[in-house]
Amino acid sequence: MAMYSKKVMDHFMNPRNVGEMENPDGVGEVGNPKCGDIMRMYLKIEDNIIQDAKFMTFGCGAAIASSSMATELIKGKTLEDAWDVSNKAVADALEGLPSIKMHCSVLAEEAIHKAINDYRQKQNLSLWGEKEEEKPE
Amino acid sequence: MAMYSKKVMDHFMNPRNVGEMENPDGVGEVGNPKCGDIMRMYLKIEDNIIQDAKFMTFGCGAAIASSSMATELIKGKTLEDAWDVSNKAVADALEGLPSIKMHCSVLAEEAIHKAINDYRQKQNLSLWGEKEEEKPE
Amino acid sequence: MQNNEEGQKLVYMDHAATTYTDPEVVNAMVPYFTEYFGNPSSPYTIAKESEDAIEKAREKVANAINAKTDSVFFTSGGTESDNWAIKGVAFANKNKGNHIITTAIEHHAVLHPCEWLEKQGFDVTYLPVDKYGHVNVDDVRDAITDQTILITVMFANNEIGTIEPIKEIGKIARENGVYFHTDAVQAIGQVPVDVEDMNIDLLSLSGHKFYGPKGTGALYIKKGVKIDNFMHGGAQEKQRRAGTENVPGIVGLGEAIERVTSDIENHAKRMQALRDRLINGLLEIPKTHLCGHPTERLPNNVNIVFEYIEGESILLMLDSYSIAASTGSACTSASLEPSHVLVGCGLPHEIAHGSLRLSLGKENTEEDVDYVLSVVPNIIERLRSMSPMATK
Amino acid sequence: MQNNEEGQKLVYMDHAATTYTDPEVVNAMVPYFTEYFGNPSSPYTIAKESEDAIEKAREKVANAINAKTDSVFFTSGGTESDNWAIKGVAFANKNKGNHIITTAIEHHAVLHPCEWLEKQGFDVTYLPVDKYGHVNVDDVRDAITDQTILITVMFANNEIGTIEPIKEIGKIARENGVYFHTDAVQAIGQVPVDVEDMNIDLLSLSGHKFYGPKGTGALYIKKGVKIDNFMHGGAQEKQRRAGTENVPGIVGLGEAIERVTSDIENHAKRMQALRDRLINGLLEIPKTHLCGHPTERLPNNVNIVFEYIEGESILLMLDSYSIAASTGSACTSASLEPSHVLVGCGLPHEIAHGSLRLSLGKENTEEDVDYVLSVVPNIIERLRSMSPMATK
Ligand SMILES: Cc1ncc(COP(=O)(O)O)c(C=O)c1O
Ligand SMILES: Cc1ncc(COP(=O)(O)O)c(C=O)c1O
Repeated sequence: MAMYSKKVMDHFMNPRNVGEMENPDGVGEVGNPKCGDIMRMYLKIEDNIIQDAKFMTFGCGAAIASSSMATELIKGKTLEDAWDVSNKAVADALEGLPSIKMHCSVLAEEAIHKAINDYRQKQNLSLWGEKEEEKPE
Repeated sequence: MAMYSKKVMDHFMNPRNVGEMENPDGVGEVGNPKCGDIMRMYLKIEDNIIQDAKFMTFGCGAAIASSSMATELIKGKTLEDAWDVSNKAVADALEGLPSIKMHCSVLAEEAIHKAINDYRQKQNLSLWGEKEEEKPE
Repeated sequence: MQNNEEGQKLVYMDHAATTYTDPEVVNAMVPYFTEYFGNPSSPYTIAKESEDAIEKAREKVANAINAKTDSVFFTSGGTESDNWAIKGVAFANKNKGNHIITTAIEHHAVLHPCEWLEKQGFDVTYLPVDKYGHVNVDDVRDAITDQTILITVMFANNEIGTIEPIKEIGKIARENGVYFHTDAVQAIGQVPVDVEDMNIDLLSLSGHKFYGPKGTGALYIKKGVKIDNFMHGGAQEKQRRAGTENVPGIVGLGEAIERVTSDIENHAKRMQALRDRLINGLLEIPKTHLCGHPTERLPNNVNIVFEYIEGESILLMLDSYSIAASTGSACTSASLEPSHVLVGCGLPHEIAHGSLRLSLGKENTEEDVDYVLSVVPNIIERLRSMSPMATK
Repeated sequence: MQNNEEGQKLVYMDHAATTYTDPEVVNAMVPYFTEYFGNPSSPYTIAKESEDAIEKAREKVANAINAKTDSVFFTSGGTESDNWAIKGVAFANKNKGNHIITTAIEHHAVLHPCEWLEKQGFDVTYLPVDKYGHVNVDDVRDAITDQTILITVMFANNEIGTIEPIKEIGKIARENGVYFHTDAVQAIGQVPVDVEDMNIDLLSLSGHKFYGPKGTGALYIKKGVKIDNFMHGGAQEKQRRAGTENVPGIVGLGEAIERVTSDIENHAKRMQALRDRLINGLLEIPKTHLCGHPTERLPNNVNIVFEYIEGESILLMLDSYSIAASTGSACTSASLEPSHVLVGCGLPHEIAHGSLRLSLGKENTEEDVDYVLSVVPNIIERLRSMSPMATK
């Protein structure tokens, strides 16, 4: 069980971009308190580019680290590129997650998608669809 | 399993009265090679007194020690007293036997009885009957 | 005990998970690895040392629980003892009945054998517990049918520390001619255990919960109890438990149980003082609740839930302060379900995830407690400041 | 190793019963008792040491038998491995069939689980063996029915050392879609074992037979084999074998198996030379026979029967010369029956009682062998001189 990479521990102990955001342009919340994790992601978007991202997370070390890493990965990206940040990309950037914790990175991907679509909805843009899940190896 | 008293080991390693006897007055053989023990006991009897006793035994340490001790106990005794040497007396004289080895002392008692009755038969005397077995505690 | 990289002494408060093996226990074991290594079943001299050592250890275990020496059988741990007791009684008595009574908050080493037996045609009643984790004695009585062959109720719960009414349950079992097993894995060394006085027919214990070695345990089987073997094979343990005896382990188990039960009252008093200091300090943090019974609990058990946050992240932060503890959160279980014990006590899932168990041991001091109390509030605040639930 | 009271060095030739634990193995274990004592299931730092140590040991066991690492599960010994394999496969596959094939000369850790399963409604075929202890491969094939779910045949016999045709039996099992388990407790460290090449689905091993600690073992389970758990409880060993891991024991097992398999060819060659010197020397005594196969036998196994005398008394006399050995005589078994293995090979009871097993180990030397050869003839003569059978 003592299983996290140094990178995970770093992002857990010193999470980047944690906190509420005033007047976000998009918000996405995923997860379920019954299952022990909720992730809420806030985006500040200008010219189709993610200027700022913040998160609030209830969950385990992997959930917090995934939130932190995901916000880092999407900052400065276009919405299209941010949408393409996969759970695997988050996990890889964290130098891996234990297999029973991979769902935390999935939550992060879903939270990004939800926040982007929240923004698109507010802008009266069409919602983007989920791509096929990558099959686990 | 490493279980024998010093006395048993002494009578096993240095058995008393072992060997064949020329022209014995009584011989008793008990046991069964299939079960791993045979005890043969020889008596030299004069004036109703056991002048000499010898044994030959195929069996475990307890069987050999019981044979040795039994011959020691009956030497010099009247036939009546020898008959009364119980398996418990043999075991006690050996400072105890492990419970799964008590049957060896029973064999010794039976061998004495058989040898005495062999003598009595040869003398055309009535055979003595087995007394009730002492109940094991 | 170790210091971590920064030189902070490890404050280990997870004794309910496992203890270190007492160095003096290890010393007692070592000669049986290399010197007195004989197989106790052998008839030669060096094997006698092993055999004698096992019998001495058996006496020590028997003394610790007020049992007859020949009613104690060595196993590979608490799990094996539980499996043996439950499956062994079930299979041996299936002609008499197929019903087993247990509780919803047993250790998995009891629950999973019961569930497996259900697949083999047995019926199991899982009694509920109240919010403190107590099973109701009347519920036990009412659950008995003419098919009931076994009642198994743990002595003390491993997560919340609640001590069950063992003696009363044992009395009911005896009145109804039903065997009574108790998993006392957490109780040994914490509270007095007396199989005679408490009407216990079978009792499980595990060495590594009281400074003995891992992979050692024992099952007490009252004379006359009808029970199948579980480990079938050689003639060891009077033909009741096969397998070459783990001589060093058994020696360690005996040594450890003797030490831990020899001064149990004073030990318990000391633990209880530390426990209550911890509980009171932690309950000053807002939105925080004690799990388990406030007084009828193991003297070394603290279990607190913190609303809005999740247990594993508490543990990781504690670890960074060199504090070792445990949680009932799903995130540390392979099942991804929060602790069945906390849920069994009626805690909602989202709150059950925020549990923290601190289980004390003999090397813990008041300084350790104060150190923990100086660290936890900050951790809770930090995690709550990240939690969307705290601010909703 | 010890000297006895008279200063005679102990000549230990009962390695098939148990070995001492290698002092270097003990050294490897010790830190896991007191320092890295964490419960491997815990998420904090000190538990990581335990977890890593277990996975390293798992790799070593896997390497030793050419298995995938994740197919190795730690147990409390050979007996548990055998029980798990046999009962686990039986219960998991009872919808497919209820028939098990084994041999008459298996260890009790295989035979007694089979007999217990018969009481639960399973059918077991106990195949006979020839006078060398070999099971006939055609007999195995012929015994298979559409109900057969498991074949279990030992790799090498613990009493007579005969090595069974494992690869061929494995092939037959595979051709017929039946699982194949082998009890390799005596083979590990003596002969090369390769689960892939030998078509083995399940394999049992036990640490204390190769200088590892008692109370440790492993079961190899090929991926995909349908098998119930035996030890039900916590989520350890990927939820396949419950119970807090015996970390020091597992470390010792891994260390020992690595050492003993690293130079197996040379070790076997050396043992075989000593073995044959012993056998040839002993066979010079009249009315004496070799048990087991002359060449297809474990390199460290000597088993001789001496007519007219009984084994326990041979052992006691050997003990007085500081020689430790073993026998298949009834007098050293709790059952009061002579060895089922010797009887299974066709020896009459009265001769089976006179067996002597000498099993060699790495510390044995040519001097030891010559010492034994100098002592045994006198012992045999002395005992025969007391035997009514010898003179009849
Ligand atoms: C209450 C209880 N029962 C059984 C067990 C199982 O004991 P072990 O892991 O030693 O097999 C434990 C601990 O893990 C426990 O706390
Ligand atoms: C062939 C064989 N199988 C199984 C066992 C049982 O192993 P353990 O006693 O370590 O449980 C033994 C040894 O006792 C053995 O020789």
